[in-house]
Amino acid sequence: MAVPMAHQPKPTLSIGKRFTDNGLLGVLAILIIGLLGYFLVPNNLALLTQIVAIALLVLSIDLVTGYCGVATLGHAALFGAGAYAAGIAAAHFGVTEPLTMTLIGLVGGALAGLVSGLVILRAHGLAQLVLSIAVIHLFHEAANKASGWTGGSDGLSAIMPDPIFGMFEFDLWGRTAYVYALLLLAVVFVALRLLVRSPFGMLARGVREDPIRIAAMGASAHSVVLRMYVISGAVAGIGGALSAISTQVVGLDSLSFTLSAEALVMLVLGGVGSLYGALIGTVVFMLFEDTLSAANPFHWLTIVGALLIAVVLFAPKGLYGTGLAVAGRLKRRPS
Amino acid sequence: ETIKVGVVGPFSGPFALQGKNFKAGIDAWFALNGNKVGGNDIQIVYRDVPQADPARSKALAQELVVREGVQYLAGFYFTPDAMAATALLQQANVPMVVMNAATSAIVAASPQVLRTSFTTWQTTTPIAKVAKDQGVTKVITLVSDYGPGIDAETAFKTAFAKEGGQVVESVRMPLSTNDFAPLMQRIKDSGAQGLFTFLPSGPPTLAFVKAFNDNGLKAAGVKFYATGDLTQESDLPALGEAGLGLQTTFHYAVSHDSPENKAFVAAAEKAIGNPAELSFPAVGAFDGMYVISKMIEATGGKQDAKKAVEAVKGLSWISPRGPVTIDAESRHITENIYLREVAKDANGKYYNKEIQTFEKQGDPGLAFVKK
Amino acid sequence: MPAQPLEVTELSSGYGPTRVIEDMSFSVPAGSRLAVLGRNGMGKTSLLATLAGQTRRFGGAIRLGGRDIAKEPSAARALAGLGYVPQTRDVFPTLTVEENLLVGLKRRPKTAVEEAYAMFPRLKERRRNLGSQLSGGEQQMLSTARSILGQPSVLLLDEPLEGLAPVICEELMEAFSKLAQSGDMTIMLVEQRIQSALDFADHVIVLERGRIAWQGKPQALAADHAAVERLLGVGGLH
Amino acid sequence: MTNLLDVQSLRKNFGGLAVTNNVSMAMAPGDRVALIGPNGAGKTTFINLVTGNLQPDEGRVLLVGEDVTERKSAERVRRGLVRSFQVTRLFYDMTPEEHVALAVLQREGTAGQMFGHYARRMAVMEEVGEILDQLGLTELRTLKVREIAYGQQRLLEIAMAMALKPKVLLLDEPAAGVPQSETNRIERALDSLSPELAVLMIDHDMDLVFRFATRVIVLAAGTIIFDGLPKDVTQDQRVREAYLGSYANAGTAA
Amino acid sequence: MQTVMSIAIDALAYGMVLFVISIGLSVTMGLMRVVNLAHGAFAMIGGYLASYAARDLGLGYAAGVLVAIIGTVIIAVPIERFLYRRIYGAPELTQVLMTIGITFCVIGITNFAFGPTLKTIPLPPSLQGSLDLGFRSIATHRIFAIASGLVVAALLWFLIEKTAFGIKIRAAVDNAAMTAALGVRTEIVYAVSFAVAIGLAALGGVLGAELLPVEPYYALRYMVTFLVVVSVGGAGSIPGALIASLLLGAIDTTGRYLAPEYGEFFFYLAVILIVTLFPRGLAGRLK
Ligand SMILES: Nc1ncnc2c1ncn2[C@@H]1O[C@H](COP(=O)(O)OP(=O)(O)OP(=O)(O)O)[C@@H](O)[C@H]1O
Ligand SMILES: Nc1ncnc2c1ncn2[C@@H]1O[C@H](COP(=O)(O)OP(=O)(O)OP(=O)(O)O)[C@@H](O)[C@H]1O
Ligand SMILES: [Mg+2]
Ligand SMILES: [Mg+2]
Repeated sequence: MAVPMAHQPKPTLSIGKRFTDNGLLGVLAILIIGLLGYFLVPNNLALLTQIVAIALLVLSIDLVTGYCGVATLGHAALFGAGAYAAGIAAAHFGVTEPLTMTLIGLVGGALAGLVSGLVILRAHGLAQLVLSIAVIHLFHEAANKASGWTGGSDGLSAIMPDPIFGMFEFDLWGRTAYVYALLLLAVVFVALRLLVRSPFGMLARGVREDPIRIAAMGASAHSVVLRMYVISGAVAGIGGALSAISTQVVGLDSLSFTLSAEALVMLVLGGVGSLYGALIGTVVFMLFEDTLSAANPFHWLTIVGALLIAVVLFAPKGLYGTGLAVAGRLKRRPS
Repeated sequence: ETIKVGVVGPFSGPFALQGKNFKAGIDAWFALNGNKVGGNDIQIVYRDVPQADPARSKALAQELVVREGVQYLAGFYFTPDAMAATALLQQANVPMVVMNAATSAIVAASPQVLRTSFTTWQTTTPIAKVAKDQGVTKVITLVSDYGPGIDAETAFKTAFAKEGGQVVESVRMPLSTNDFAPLMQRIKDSGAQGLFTFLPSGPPTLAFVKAFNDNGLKAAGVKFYATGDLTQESDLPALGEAGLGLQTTFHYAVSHDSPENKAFVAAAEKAIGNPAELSFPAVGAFDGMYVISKMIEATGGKQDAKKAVEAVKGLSWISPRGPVTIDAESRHITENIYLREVAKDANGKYYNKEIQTFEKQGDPGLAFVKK
Repeated sequence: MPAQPLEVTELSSGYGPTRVIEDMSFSVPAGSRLAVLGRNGMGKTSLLATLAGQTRRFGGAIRLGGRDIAKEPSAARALAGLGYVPQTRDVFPTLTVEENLLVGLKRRPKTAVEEAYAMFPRLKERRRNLGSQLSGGEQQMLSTARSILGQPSVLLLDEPLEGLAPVICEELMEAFSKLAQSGDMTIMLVEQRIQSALDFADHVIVLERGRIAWQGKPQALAADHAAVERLLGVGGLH
Repeated sequence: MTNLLDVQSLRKNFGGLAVTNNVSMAMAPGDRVALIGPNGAGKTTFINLVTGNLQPDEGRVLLVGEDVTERKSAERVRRGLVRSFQVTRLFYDMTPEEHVALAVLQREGTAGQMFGHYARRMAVMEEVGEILDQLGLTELRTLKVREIAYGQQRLLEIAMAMALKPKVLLLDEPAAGVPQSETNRIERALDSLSPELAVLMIDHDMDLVFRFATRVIVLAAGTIIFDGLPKDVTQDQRVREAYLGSYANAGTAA
Repeated sequence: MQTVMSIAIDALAYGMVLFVISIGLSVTMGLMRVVNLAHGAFAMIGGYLASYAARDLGLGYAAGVLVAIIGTVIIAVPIERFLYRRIYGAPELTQVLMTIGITFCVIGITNFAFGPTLKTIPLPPSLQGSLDLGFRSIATHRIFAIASGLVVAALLWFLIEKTAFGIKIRAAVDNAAMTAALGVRTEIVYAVSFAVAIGLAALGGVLGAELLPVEPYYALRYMVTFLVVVSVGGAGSIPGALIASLLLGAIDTTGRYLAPEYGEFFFYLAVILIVTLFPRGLAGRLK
């Protein structure tokens, strides 16, 4: 295509193109797969809801790791902050309206994102990883100490969310929670699709590849990443709040290094730097783990380990990234 | 008909040993009593929560109830995991038998909860008396900085004050502590005659005891008191000589001398494979199965949580650990607490030797549960 | 007749699934100086990288002193006598200048680095600097010196003059000529400064889209204005 | 009239090495300056000091009369001081089109926008197309940068600088690695920029330098040894010895 | 004063143990640029082998150490050949995925084969007991760990900074393709460095076993500690790792003494402070 763009007719995009571009296709996929899940495993909606909550955490890691190149093993701090914010609001202040709780989780997560962003962005590479570890431990320890508010290591219970819109109760089967979770995920997904394709998203990718180059263009890499951290905190916070609402407890594990590391593993498994990768990674990892640990609660860890190794060997770009590459190759072949 | 029992516990990860003991206790019960109760087969469905993770515990409990259709929930090594699942019980019409988690408040969380293990308050309180009886009046407490540790600290302080002793200092140690040498220095500086400690069983206890010996505190005659978590049987070979003489109070020692226990240990050792791995969660699980079998009997296999729980309130029997009763009011187990000392038997095997019995101990911690 | 130092037959290579070098054949006699020219992105770098074993080869043979090295890994080719100075210089950033040179020594004694210092006194001054702290030209000198220290029988140079001061360029070209004329080394040079390349070379190939579009003597190319215009996009040579 | 750029007594030492030794210079609107000198003379370091990628030990940098010595490099860029890199610094997973679009958006101040796609903005796309066209990169606009040849990456480096519409442009060896056939593109691109713009160019290609520059500064061992007209520089004995070599004899100064 | 001295000695002893255990990781992470989260797994394998040789076979401590090092390296060879070789130069996160996978497998297999109980490595009589320093006593095995740490540090430093092999491995890490193009067989260089790193891991696992007892979950339990030591020191720098170990040991020890309940805060705040002041690690190589 040698003709410069300027000579082309107005770059209006066809409806189909717009559709895929804005991630509407993705949303449709989320909803369809989600509903399939509802009908295929109606008896395990609690797990599916938990998957959605963790998926939000993984998406939020993707924002900073995949799009900005920040190494972090402390992202559960943002998730846990959201969970505790929502949980404390419900248990201590009687704010039990689910939408409000979600909003409080969002704000809590965003604040935690701001705080950890300010700390973590003081270094790069390995040192940054260590800062993120320090942050998660500090958050964890703080929550452990403030047991009056958080229940400490016994967990924060007595979270009793109201029915959504006063109509849909959170029941034993977890139907309400699951539908709510799916809708939240769909909304967040659309917002993030817009975000990563926006000029800001492009700037963030630039920061990931070369912050000095970004500075030479007159933009501040630090401020870009910090903003992304806050957004990421909001997303993780929604996930945390969702977890608090659906399980009605918040434990210290939601602020743990283990959760951070596990979520990162899910992201890499799916494929870093793409929202679909984050979702696929979470779903595959958690379903795999759940099935295996139910089949053999004693030795499933070995198989999960083998899965991770196999993914690196056979799908080095993650499941989604490698899937795309293979699809691309197949498409190219016939021509 | 088959009655399913869902057991949630740590079967992999850092606490896999304790989960393995759950399973050994349950298997032992089946080996001794068969898996039929009044024409109903009992089937166990295991679910793994490797580390305290209430969200996962709750999701699994829910799955057990809704998908697997279990009539009983049991297991629960960690308090938050148990707490998380209590919220389901009423709607699910399922009783829950806690086989380990040791925070007093759990039984208060739902009228459908029973416990066949112990609470930290219960195992801690007697040792304060032991200390006083041995003429120790100044004690420093060192506990791991998390729920059970804090329970132990409060329990000890309360009991020791009642005995007229003085806790000169209370130290809370982060769970991640690897090197206890600086804390030994603190003990020295505190001028206490004895120390009371609570640590989760496993690697830290080993490092703690070694530091105690290596830093000359044992030689200096500082008395060492702890709950039995610190000298659980599976850790004794690793502690080796360093553990000799340690005094702890607990509800169960594998060495307990009774025909019931002999039978239990024989079955449980077989179930667990390596006898050295047998430890206290097994007995909690074993007795838990006893209580569940009684509940099944009472309901004739029908799902009726209220009736089932009602039926075992006040139930007494001889457990491998000694005589026990399910307290009708609190639904927690009343049991003997023993003072034990680590000793070496004729074959060179280390064991907890029971030297004193505190009979029919309830849970003093219940009085402190916030309502 | 002794085997040619470098003989390439029907070579094709590329990146991933894409082919960049197509069906290329040529040979270089001992002690000769071959210049490879071509416009941007025509595959000059790719050709050299393929010879050095750094790209994916699809087919064809590469004979070094008669032996086919096409299937051997990069290190084996280097040990067989192939030297490579990449366009991006590839100085080791965390090694000092001296350490950079030591890596290139292959099995020679450490004292041989003095040869490099004699060639580029500037490097001696900066011997304790890290590679990442060198100026662009210094990096270029280091990369070249490092390869020459390995005493290759065939030296592949990808734009070795880029970023060097005019005086240094002259000296370097002279040094290369001497090395080639002494018969110890055969040189294959990619260069953007067409005039310098033609002054230096005794044989020229011009690439276009991964194929050889012209080959012959430098004087012939200078005379063939049409070819120069078409293949190199330059009006005329002085 | 104020100078666009005014550099006063800059000093920088690396360890014991005085890389920039009391360097002062100024540029007025429309200046076309070539900075030449032997390898390792401190040219790149000088640019780094001016742009704020390095902090000077001493001295000041004034941009349109304002002291920016303490300002971060990004702030200097926003005030119109733009550079290109000697060793290309590009985003290897992004396309040339995205590079230039990002620069244009950044200049407009809308690079932080969190919605919408640049390709939907006519004005931006038009400008991007023009710049890419000017540097002959149109065909490559949707390839990943890691897949394009080095010489083309160099051109993209310049495209980005142009898209920022600077007041002062510092080019560090823009033509290195660019084939002769393409260097004239760079020249034409530079010609198309505002005549008010001051450009400082480092290059070792003397033909280009003499075609481009209206003034030549020679730096050696961190000190300015010559600052004057191109035609005079080939006559300077020190410059001939230290730098030009036989080029001076060829007398090709345009 | 006595207390201060006493704490200083505890800090030194703890710091050196940290050093011995972490230094192998500094080699893989800094020199080979592999984020090797399976470091603890190899240390643990060393511990198990030593325990098996010294306790179950009754071969004694010295033989146990040797068996641990050699055995672990032998186990690691095929793992390097078939797994690690695939991730040299891969993005860090891919390396994380692979090495976590290896760790999970090792944990699972150990749990299955040896059971979940603690394993000990019986000390020889000469290392048992403690040495009286007058104002306090210190365990003899800690003095041994301190000495071994210093010897390891010196040897390793020499190997990396002063030998031709050291230069080759650093070059290979900077740019493997270019190093190969200069005639260096990078696979061999990598395999040897990996073996050295694994040998060090095994040694650390054995020497540190008194403090960090060997059990299946060892592989993950101390991962964060190792990571922090290596990164604060600056990956790949032997002096850096040494200083970092001693410094972190000192901070941890004083924190635990002065305010145990805030020990965690103390420690991680200090880490944040150090990292902010030295973003490349105390003596990190330039990126
Ligand atoms: N890593 C890569 N992946 C895919 N394609 C590549 C890669 N590197 C180069 N190419 C393509 O191969 C072709 C030849 O590139 P090459 O670098 O060999 O050109 P060149 O002649 O050396 O150009 P220059 O004069 O700019 O250095 C180009 O079209 C380029 O786009
Ligand atoms: N960080 C640093 N530490 C030590 N010395 C350095 C550092 N950066 C640059 N130098 C040295 O400073 C001198 C000047 O470098 P600079 O890059 O400015 O040279 P230059 O004039 O641009 O040369 P060239 O034409 O080769 O690009 C060089 O000798 C270089 O080795
Ligand atoms: Mg090239
Ligand atoms: Mg320069």
